[in-house]
Formats: sequence, structure tokens, C-alpha cells
Amino acid sequence: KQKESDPNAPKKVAVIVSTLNNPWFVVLAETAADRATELGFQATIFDSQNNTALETDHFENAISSGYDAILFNPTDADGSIANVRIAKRADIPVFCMDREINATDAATSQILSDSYAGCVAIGKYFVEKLNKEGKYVEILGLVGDNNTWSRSKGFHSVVDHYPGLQMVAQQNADFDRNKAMEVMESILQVHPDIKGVFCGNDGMAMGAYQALVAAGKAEQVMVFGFDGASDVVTSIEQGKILATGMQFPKLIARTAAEYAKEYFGGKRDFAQKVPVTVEMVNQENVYEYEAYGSK
Amino acid sequence: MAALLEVKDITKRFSGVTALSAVNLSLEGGRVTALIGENGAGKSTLLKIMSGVYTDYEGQILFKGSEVKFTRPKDAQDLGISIIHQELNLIPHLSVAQNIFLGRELLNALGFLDKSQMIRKTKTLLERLKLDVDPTALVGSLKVGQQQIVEIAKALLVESEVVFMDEPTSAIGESEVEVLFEIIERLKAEGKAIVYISHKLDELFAMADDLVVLRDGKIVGEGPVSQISRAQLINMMAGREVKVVKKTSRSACPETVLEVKNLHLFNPENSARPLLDDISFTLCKGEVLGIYGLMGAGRTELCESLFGLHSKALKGSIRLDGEDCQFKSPIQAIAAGMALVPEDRKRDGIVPGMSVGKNLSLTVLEKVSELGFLSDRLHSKLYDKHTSSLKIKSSGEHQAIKNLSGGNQQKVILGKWIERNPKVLMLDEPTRGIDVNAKSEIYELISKLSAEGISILVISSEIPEILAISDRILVMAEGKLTAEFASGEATENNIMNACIPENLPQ
Amino acid sequence: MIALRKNLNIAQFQSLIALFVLCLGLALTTDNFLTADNFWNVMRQISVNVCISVGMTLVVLTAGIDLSVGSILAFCGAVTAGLLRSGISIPSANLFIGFTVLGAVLAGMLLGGGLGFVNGYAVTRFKVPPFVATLAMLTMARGFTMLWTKGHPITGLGESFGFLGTGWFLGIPMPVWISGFVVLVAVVLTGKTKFGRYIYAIGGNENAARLSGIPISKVKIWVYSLAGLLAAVGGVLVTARLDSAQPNAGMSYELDAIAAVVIGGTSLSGGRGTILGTVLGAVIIGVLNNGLILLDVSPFWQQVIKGIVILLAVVIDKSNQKSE
Amino acid sequence: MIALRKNLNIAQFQSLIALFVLCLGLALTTDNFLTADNFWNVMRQISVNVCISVGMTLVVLTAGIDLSVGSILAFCGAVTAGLLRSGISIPSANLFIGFTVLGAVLAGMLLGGGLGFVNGYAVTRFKVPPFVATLAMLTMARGFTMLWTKGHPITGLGESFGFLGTGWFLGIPMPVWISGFVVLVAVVLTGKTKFGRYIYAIGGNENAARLSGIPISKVKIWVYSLAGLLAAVGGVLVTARLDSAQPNAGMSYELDAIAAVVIGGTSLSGGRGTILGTVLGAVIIGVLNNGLILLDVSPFWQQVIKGIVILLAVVIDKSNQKSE
Ligand SMILES: Nc1ncnc2c1ncn2[C@@H]1O[C@H](COP(=O)(O)OP(=O)(O)OP(=O)(O)O)[C@@H](O)[C@H]1O
Ligand SMILES: Nc1ncnc2c1ncn2[C@@H]1O[C@H](COP(=O)(O)OP(=O)(O)OP(=O)(O)O)[C@@H](O)[C@H]1O
Ligand SMILES: [Mg+2]
Ligand SMILES: [Mg+2]
Repeated sequence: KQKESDPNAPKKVAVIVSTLNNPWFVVLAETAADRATELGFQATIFDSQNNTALETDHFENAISSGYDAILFNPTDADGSIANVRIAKRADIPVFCMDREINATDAATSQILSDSYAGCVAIGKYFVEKLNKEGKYVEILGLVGDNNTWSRSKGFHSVVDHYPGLQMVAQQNADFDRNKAMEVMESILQVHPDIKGVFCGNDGMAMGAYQALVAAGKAEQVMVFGFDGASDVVTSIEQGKILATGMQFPKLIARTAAEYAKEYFGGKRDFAQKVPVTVEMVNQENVYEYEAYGSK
Repeated sequence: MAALLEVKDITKRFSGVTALSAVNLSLEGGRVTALIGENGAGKSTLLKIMSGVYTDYEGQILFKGSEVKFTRPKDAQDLGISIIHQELNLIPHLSVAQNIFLGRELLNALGFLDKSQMIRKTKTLLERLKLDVDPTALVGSLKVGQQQIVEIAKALLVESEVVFMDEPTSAIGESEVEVLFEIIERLKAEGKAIVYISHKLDELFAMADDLVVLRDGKIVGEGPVSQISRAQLINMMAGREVKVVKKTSRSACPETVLEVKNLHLFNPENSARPLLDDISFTLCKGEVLGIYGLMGAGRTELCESLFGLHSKALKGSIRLDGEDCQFKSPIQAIAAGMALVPEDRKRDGIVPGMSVGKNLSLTVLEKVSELGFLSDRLHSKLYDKHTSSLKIKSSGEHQAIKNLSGGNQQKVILGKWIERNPKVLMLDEPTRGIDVNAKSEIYELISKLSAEGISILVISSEIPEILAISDRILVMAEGKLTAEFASGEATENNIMNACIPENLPQ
Repeated sequence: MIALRKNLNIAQFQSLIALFVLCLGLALTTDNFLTADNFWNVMRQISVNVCISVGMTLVVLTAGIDLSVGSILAFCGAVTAGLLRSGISIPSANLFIGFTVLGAVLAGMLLGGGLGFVNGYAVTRFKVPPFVATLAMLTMARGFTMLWTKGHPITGLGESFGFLGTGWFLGIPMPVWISGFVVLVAVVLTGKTKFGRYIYAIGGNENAARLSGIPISKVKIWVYSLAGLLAAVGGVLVTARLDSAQPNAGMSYELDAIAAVVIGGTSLSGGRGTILGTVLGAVIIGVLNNGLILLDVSPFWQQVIKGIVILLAVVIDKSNQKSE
Repeated sequence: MIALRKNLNIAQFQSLIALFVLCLGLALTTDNFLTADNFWNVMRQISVNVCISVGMTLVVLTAGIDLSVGSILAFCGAVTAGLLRSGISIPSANLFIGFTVLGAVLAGMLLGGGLGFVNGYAVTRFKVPPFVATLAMLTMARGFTMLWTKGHPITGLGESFGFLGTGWFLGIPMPVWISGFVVLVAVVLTGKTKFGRYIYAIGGNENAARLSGIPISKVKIWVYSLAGLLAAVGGVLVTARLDSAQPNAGMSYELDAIAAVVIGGTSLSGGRGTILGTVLGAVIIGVLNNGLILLDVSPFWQQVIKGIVILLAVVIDKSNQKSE
């Protein structure tokens, strides 16, 4: 099926990421590409723009233009399965990064950062910090995005067991810092007495925090984010934000690139799922971390 | 014989204008009824009501004795009423055949368009009308006269019982007119009722059986054509003696203001037939120069060229006050002292949504500004000045100009140019669609302005008008200047002769 | 040459040359452009845009615009998927209706047609400018999609449905069959039927069309309904290809469709343009997308280049019209 | 009443009533709508949209449209932030230029004006339809933003810059001062100057305007440039408020701006409308956004409701025009 390529030519690796509209994914994509280049491959980044159909196009194009491996950050756990299968049929290994696909027989290996588990940890910390009672607000990302919901569900799987914790508003801010700020400003009008905010990503956490500062409530309300972005890590150091779920995009991306090298070397028995634990960063342990990883 | 189509007490109002009041008319098969009246008398409006274009009117329409109520043009078409509209209603990007069959396409057994049959039928129809164009040519590439024949063909396509013709001959030459008359004779023989509108009285006397005269939306006279004389007719149309101060023709030319030499205007549609072909003339200070021609003769293009609108396609020399001035845009032309009152008021003249005051000041905004800002006080002053001097009837400075009658709109446009005190004022059909009173006021204004030393170029399609107001008359046909007359020597006949394309030396 | 020019209009001719140059360049600079695999990739990838753009062309020919196609695509895709998976159950009436693949697809298309009808109705009956009416629909249909899916993708739609998106028939991918069929019907519709003629007439001069007895409102309503229906077809294709209806599918697809229409030489002021031109426009965009990736152009530069291509296409088209 | 009607046009009057009803409803159903805090929140939140919409109004009054404002906002915000943080350094020439807050803001605004100029130039010189020209710019400017930021936000812009977005002056938030100033200038410009009159004349009847000696191209180029400049002001405000330039800022802001313009009674076919109407439209949208959150309406329904409001606003406006 594939054109026989020159065995001495560098291997070509495609890095297909869900979006480049969010710095977290830019870090993921660039680290993967950089690491692949370091390893002697030729790497190209494809941006799926949060569009699963466009992702299909990228897979097809990558396959027909002779890429040898795909480092893949799926747009959707279910929707992307079909895409991975396309590659599988063409005998091209796919290494999922960060996000899971809901199939275990498609990807060569999945290096996952478990948002759900990470948010369970945050939820627990949230319960502890709020002392099991009080009003709180949840700010969701894009309501059509399944990551939004896995984070939200992880969080609620813990928090909903505490009747003393009352969610007074649940609004979306599309992973957008500005929108999160505006939403928070409005919510604060109705619920000036909240004690905590859980945000679906760090950008929104920063936006929410800025709204709280402007309303003079930064001391009263505890802000929780998710991602491990640089300004949130700094903010945790400075005591502004309480905690975030540190994912390790750089680690994940490097691992994926290295797996590709092992694959080219002949290894086939990869573990289907390689969890990269989401670590909770809080004010006690923040000195161990830097943006998107540990020091 | 019973009436085929009858209207009773038709009244039609547009915002502010009563176009028709309590009109009764009855049409019989096998007769040609000529509808005549001044511009704006309501002729087109009446036909539009009878053919289902205007559906909000008061009164009744009876077809073969029973009342009908059209909700759209199609209803009238289905009853067998077809109309040739005054303004061309063709779609430029479609071909001749496509236009002719628009709305009543022929289908083949499969329900698809039967193109070959439509083209064939178009061909025979065009042959009948002696028009030699390819049925698949785009209408946009035809001459205005040819387009008018296509419009006629469109109306003749279906077997109708009533045919309305609203100025079908305004753009075509004599031989085509003859063809049309033959066709009308045939329709008449077939027992159809025909209504014919034209400003050319000779045509009417040659062809009509009955005359109906409209004035200000009312019928002021009707009867068989044999019982009405030409003089009576003109009197009825005007309602009074049209007294135009006929200017004493000046023979001396004290000072040439505008000098045009060998002007050519390239035709983007058809490079073999320039829009303007070797035009040369002069305009003297304070002179009124009339330009006559059939529709499509290129008069509008001439004015537009002088006004800097077609600079890229223009060749030749234009000198204003002795200085070379091939203007690149109207801005330059205006700065040099030119002014143009365009022929299509609605399309090119007014800004319909704006108030009268704002339309009036559009060319002289620096005059109504103080310290760089527009001043309401100066606006009002300007408005007051012109409403009184031009006798503009409007409910106030802030009334939207679109709600004014045509004549008053025209006066506002004139006002905005007079305020700039131009050297050369070009008027393209300044009295089209304007009532008699306003018309004579505009004539007076023209003579007053020329007496003040403004040189005026007037385009008109009405010979009496051009005879009445011009010091000198130029005639154009197919982009060429074909004749020049001093006002003393011009007559209807020699003007008509000069403007018919067939008579052109080839 | 003359014969060719007679059948194609100049704009299309221009586009064909542009496409040819593009393909030649790609064939010379990359190894993989001229392979059968890649050819079918490009064809399959443009098939959704082709469906939408065909509908958009009809709307634009009447001098309208339809911004809502992307949202309608998402909603109808989601409804088709939802019906296929779970049917409709009304517990209070103790009623359950299951859907076959055909039933679900037809329901989705009907819904698309219905939403398009609403657009058309707003445009003709209430005289809402097309831009605004369809902008409102863009927002509403997206909201409905979220309500219907609750923000979650609907997956597991079965082999036979998936075949519509991923299957091959007689050596040609199904999406290509489907979009090809859409194009064929649209070409016949615009070129060979009364309805098509009316569309051009309305866009060319609405007033003259009215006086010629053409039922303007009816034609326009049909046109918007068809655009909605074709967006739904696009929705079915996307959903079948992914075996999953994504709530945020079709985001900003309207812009791609408008780009295809415009590059294909259809005038946004109506009355002038062809379906084949639009298909050509969609192919150019598809080849460009494909080529930029084959050439390994950075995703950031890709956007810049696409913007430039749109602009160039129209500028060239315009300068041609002038010299015509 | 009559006097009031004389100064406001009917559409605005309608909008005022709609706003009043909206506010009354919110005041009755929530405790917190009618507080000074919430008032300033809404005002601050709409200030970016007000800046963009004012520019959009100018463009729409000339019968154009500008789809690129959101991307221009993002690019100019990012450039301002970038210059502020790192200046320009050209190592080969051993040159480094640092920027003060004022310098960086002016550079951003200049860039916005420049991009708008490109829009205007394409529209007037190459006769590209505004929709297409600004669609191309939408894509290109987003690409440039990504190239400039490399996809990462630019943060840490300092107190004095942040003051522009978060500070208060004389009891009024800075963004409100800035957008208020923009509105004031625009009101004077449209109502009291030659330039403003020209804008209305061009939109009202471009032919008549040309024949009256109005420099169409020049006015249009200025209008698009101003729209770009105001988008840049919006970009500065967004960036300053967040103390961070986001590469994906301003996504689909053009739709919000067009909605404000349309709700404010400006006709998309040009020549009719006012700046104050647009401000009213922006306030209605802002209050609606705020109210929907205060009432904790589900995000899914919010979109549906917004779509309905846009449609209603235009339908009411249209039916009014008819009865005028
Ligand atoms: N759509 C319209 N809106 C407002 N007024 C109109 C409209 N159409 C015509 N009128 C007015 O109605 C009156 C009658 O117009 P109509 O076109 O019927 O005149 P006409 O006799 O056909 O004139 P002409 O010989 O110039 O064709 C005129 O005063 C005209 O200004
Ligand atoms: N927009 C246009 N594009 C191409 N050709 C045109 C256009 N307008 C007019 N023409 C052509 O130019 C020629 C001159 O038309 P024009 O309107 O100037 O004549 P006119 O003498 O002013 O007639 P009237 O004023 O009585 O309508 C006609 O043959 C017509 O076909
Ligand atoms: Mg008439
Ligand atoms: Mg003329």
C-alpha cells in the first residue's frame, strides 16, 4: 500500500493535536515535535482546530503522504476512534497523548493524563479546604467538548457527596480567560457569599481570579484550576490561586516521541495505557513544580 | 360590443401623491386605445394596476364582466393580459431567449427546460419583429433599442387578449416602429384589446381608434380619434396654455466656456461601436444648448464623460474656459465648476433616506459648517433660501426626500448645484416624470440661470421642450452628432430626421 | 478554446488554470500528491464542503447568504445520530419509535430542510436581511444541538450507518458518491429546470423577475430549505465518517462554503455563477489544504496563505469581469 | 413623546423600550441586578463590544461589513503586549527599541488602522466585496497572531498598562471612560462633520454620492481604517483587563458586533442608523448576557435565547419601517 521509502531517509512523524488555540496544547505539540526532531525524525504539527472531521482529514493526509508514526492528541474520546482505526489499517502506529480514546484495540499505546482522576483529587482538596460546606461556583469550558465534562464529572464525583457544599451557579466560559472573568463578575453579583470556584482550566481560573480581585473578594474565595499553566503556577506560589491539577504535557509528549523511536526499533509490546498521574499542585508543594511540569 | 377589460373608480395613492383618482376606463376587443397625458399624469400607474403590479388601490377591475382581484403580475398574465413596461425589465445576465420565456418556460416531456424549442420560437418571434440578434446572446450586450424590442417580443410571446404597451417606441427607429404597427394591426384584427402609450402624437393619430387623455390622475377627455383635433388634444393634456417664455435666440457667442473636440468613448461591451463617436461642439457663456436623441443615443454618456465619470475609456479633448480638463472624477469636475443633474433621479440623484435639508447641502457642506462642524443653523438658512427661491413644496427641512413628489425632488437637486454657482450646468432629462406646473417652473429657472451667465446643457427627449428652451440644438444618434440647429431653424421634422439611426450616413 | 470558453465562463476558466498550476506545483514539489490514495483523500475531504457549498451557491445566486449551515449541519447530524441510537420514546404515552438508518437520515434531512424553511420564511415574509436571519439561526441551531446532545458526542452508530461515511462502492468512496449525486442534481436543477432559471432571474434583477410573474417568495423559501437540507446531508456525512455526532461539529463551515462559492466565481450580489464553479472552488480549497500539509507548512502560515488565496481569487475574477 | 421621537428614530425608541422591559424584568426577578456594582460590571463588560461595534456601525452605514474585527483585535492586542514586554530587537543591526505603555498602545492602534486600511483598499481599489475582503483578513490576521505569539499568551504587562483595563478614575472604570470617549467622538463624527454626512450619503445611495462629488474611495478607506483602529482599541482593552494577550482572543466578536449594530436599528443595506442605536444594542446584549447568568440559565439555552432576540429585534424594526 505505502510507497517503499528509502530506508535511510529520516522517519516522518506527524503530530496531530486537537487545537493550537490553547497554550497547553501548543506546549504539548511543540515538545512532541522537538523531541522527535532530537531523535532524528522529521516532525510536522497538524492542528485539528477542535474539529473531529478535520482531524480525519489530517489522518488521511498524513497516511497518504507517507508518515511513519502519529503522535496524537485526540479531539474527542469517541469521535477520534474512527480516525485512529484509519491509521491502524495502514499499519501506522498511533500514540495517544494526554487524552484517551474509548477503545483499547486501536492505538499502539496511550500515554494519558487522567483528567477525571486529577479532578477527583482536586475535588477532595476542594472539600477539605472549604471545610465541607459553603456555596461554590463551577466554570465549565466548551460545553461541546468532552474534556469539559470528564473534568466536571471527576470533580462532582467527590463534591456531590457533601450536602453542605452547594453549587450556586454552573456556567460556561469556553476555556477563555476573558469570558471567565466576565461570567465571574456577573455571578458575584448574585452570590457574593461564595467560598470557592472550580474552573475547567487554568486560563479560566486566572480570569475568575481577576474578577475576584476587582470585586475585592480574592481573600474570601478559593480558586481551583486545572492544567498547570505557567501563570497559575506562579499565582499559586504567590498565594493567589489555591490549587491546580498539574498535567505533564512535556513529559507526555516526550514519552510519546520516544515510544515512536522504540517502535521503529522493532518494539511492539507497548502497554495500551500508560497513565501519567495528574498531580495536584497546591501552596505546600508548588516549589516542586514549574510551568507544565516538575522542576 | 361588450368590454373586455373595464376599470371602475380606480384611485391610487403613493405616499403624498395621488397618482390616479376615480378613473374609469373600458377596453373593447379589436380596438387600439391610446392613453396620453403629460409626464406624471398617471398613465403607467393605470397600466400597472390593470396588469397586477400594484395591488393596493381603490376601485374595481372587471374582466369580461366579472370582478377580478390580482395579487401578483402572474394572475393578470394567466388571464391573458400582457404588458410592455416603460422601463426595461430584462435580466442582463440572461440570454434573449431566456428573458423572453422568463416565467413561462417551455418544458419537455421530462419536465426539463426545452431549450432548443425556446430558442427556435425566439428566432421566429424575432424574425417577425425584424430584429437580427442571436437568441443566445446576453441581453446585457444589446443596444437599448434592441432591448426594447426584446421587451416587446416578451409581451407578444403568449396569446393575450389584452396587450398594454407603455412607450414601446421610445428607443427604436422608424423601421422598427413600422414593424410594430404591423403587429398591432394584426393583433387588432384578431380581436385583441390594445392600450398604447406614447408621447409621439403622430403615432397615435396614425394608429389609435380611441383616445383617452389623463391629467393629474384624472381622465379629462376621451373619444374616437377621428373626433379630436391635435390642438384640442394638446390643450386637454396641458390643461391650459403652456406658456414658456421662448427665449430670443442669441446669435453672438461672447465667450466660449466649454469646447469639446473629437471625443470618443470606448464601449466595453462592443468595441466596434463606440458609445461616443467623434463628438465636437462648443458651449458659450450663458447659452442653453439642447441635445436631442432617441433613448440610447449616448447623450447621457456624453454628460457623464464631461463630468469625469468615464475617464479611462475616453479619448479626445475637453477644454473648460480655455484650460484642458479631462477630469478623472466628478470631484475634479465639480471643483472646476461643472454640475450634473442626472436623468435617473431615484438611482443617481437623491439619497432617498436622507432629509430634504441634507440632500440640499450635500454639495456645499463647507458652506454649512462652522469651525469644521456642521451647523444646524446654517442648514436651516440654506433650506429656507432655496425652498422659497425654487418654490420647493415640502413639509419641512427634516422630511425624507423620498416622500417628495418628483418635481420637488428635482428642484432640490437643482438647488444643491445652484448653490455651488457652476460654470456649466448639465441637465439630463430635467423634466422627466414631472408635472406641468413644476415643468414650467424649471423652464423659467433655466432661462433665469442662463441669463445670470451659467452655461447650460439640456438633454431632452421631448421635441417641444427642446425647441422651447434651447438657444441651439444638437442631435445625436448612435453615439454620433448628426445635426446642429440654431433655435430659429429647428423644426420637429428636421430634428426627427436627424435622430433616426437609419438615416445616418454609414 | 473558444468552444471551451463558451461553456465555461471566464471566471471558471481562470479557476481551472489556477487549479492546474496548483496541482502541477504540488506534483513537482512533493512525492505523494499524485497518488490514487491522495486523490481519494482530497475528494473525500471536500465532499462535506461540496454539499454545503452547493446549497450556499443556490442561496447566493438569489443574492442572499446563509450563515447557519454549520450549525444546521451539527444539529441535524446529532439528531440523526440520536434517533438512530435511541429512537424517540415518549414515556407518558408509552410510545417508542425506533429508527432505521434510512429513517434517521431522512429525519435529519427533513429537519435541515425545516430549519432552512424557517430562514427562508424570515427572509421573505418578515423581510429580515438574509445575513441577520441566518445569523440568528446560527446561534439558535447551535443552542439546540447542545440541548439535544447535552454537550456530549453521540457514538456507536453501527456499521451500516458508518458505511455512508467510510465505505467504498465500485472503487469510489461513499461520500464522493453522495456529494457527486448532490452536484449532479444541482447542476440539472440550475441548468435545466424552471426553478433554476428563476433562481438566476431573481438574483439578476428581482424587480424584473417579479414583473415576469415569478413567485419570488416561494423560490427563495425553497432555496433556503434546500440549503438547510444539504447542510443536513453534510451533517450525516460528517457523523457517519466519525461514527460519532460531535456537538461542536461544523463550526465556521459557513466561511469555507462561502469561500468555495466566491473562488468559484459566483457573485455575492447574485444572478451570476454556476454549481460547477463552486465545485471547482471547493476542489481548490481542498487541494490547497492538502498541499499545504504535504509541503509541511506551519499551521499558522496556512491561515495566512488561505486568506491570501481567497483575496487573490476574487481580485482576479473582478479584473476579468472588467476586461470582458 | 413627540419630541423624544424626533430625536431618536423609531428603531431606537423600540430598542429603548425593549431595554427597559428587560431591565424591569431582571430587577423584579433578581435581587442583584439593580446594584451599582452590577451596573459597572455590565458597563465594563460591554466596553470592548462598544468599541468594535462603533467601528462596525461606520462600516455598515456605508453598506459594507467587517468580519475581521475579532482577528484584528487579537493581533493588535498581542502586538501591543509583545512590544510592551520585549520591544523590538534587530540583532543584526544591533538595535533595540523599547516601548512605553503609550508607545505600545499607539503602535497597536496604528497596526489596527493599517490592517483596516488594507481592507478598505481591497474593497475600493480592487472592488472586492467587503464580505470577502474582510473574510480573507479574518483568516490572515488570526494567522499573524499565531505567528507573533507562537500560540502562547503574552503576560506580565505591568501595573500601568493594566490600569487601562482594570483601573478606576473619578468613580468610573477606565474601559468605560475609553469606550465612552470612542462613542462621543463617533457621535460627533457621524452627526456633526462632513465626513459623517458622506458616510450616510454613500450608504444611502452610492451613485448619488459619487455624482455629488463625494470621494467615495477615500471615505470608505477611512471607514475601514477606523474600524480596524477601534478593533485595536478593543484589543488593548481586552489585553489590559486580563493583563495578558490571548492568541485566541476576539473569536467571533464580529458576530456580537454585528448583532449590536442590527439590534440598534442600523440597516445592513447602509445609510440608516446611528451610533447611539448601536450603543443601545450593545447594552441590550450586555444586559441579556448578564441577566442570563444572574438567572443561572443553562448555557445551552442561552444561545437559543440570544438567537431569538436578534431575530425579534429585526422583525420589530422592519415592521416599524413599514408602518412609518
Ligand atoms: N412608486 C412610486 N412611488 C411614489 N410615487 C410614484 C410612484 N410611481 C409613480 N409615482 C407618481 O405617480 C404619478 C404618476 O406616475 P406615472 O408613472 O403613472 O406617470 P406617467 O403618466 O406614466 O408618466 P410618464 O409619461 O413620465 O411615463 C407621478 O406623480 C409619479 O411621481
Ligand atoms: N451601463 C451601461 N453599460 C453598457 N452600455 C450602456 C450602459 N448604459 C447605456 N449603455 C449603452 O450606451 C448607449 C447610450 O446610452 P445612453 O443611456 O447614454 O443614451 P441616451 O441618449 O442618454 O438615452 P436616454 O437618456 O434617452 O436614455 C446605449 O447604446 C446603451 O446600450
Ligand atoms: Mg409612464
Ligand atoms: Mg440618457
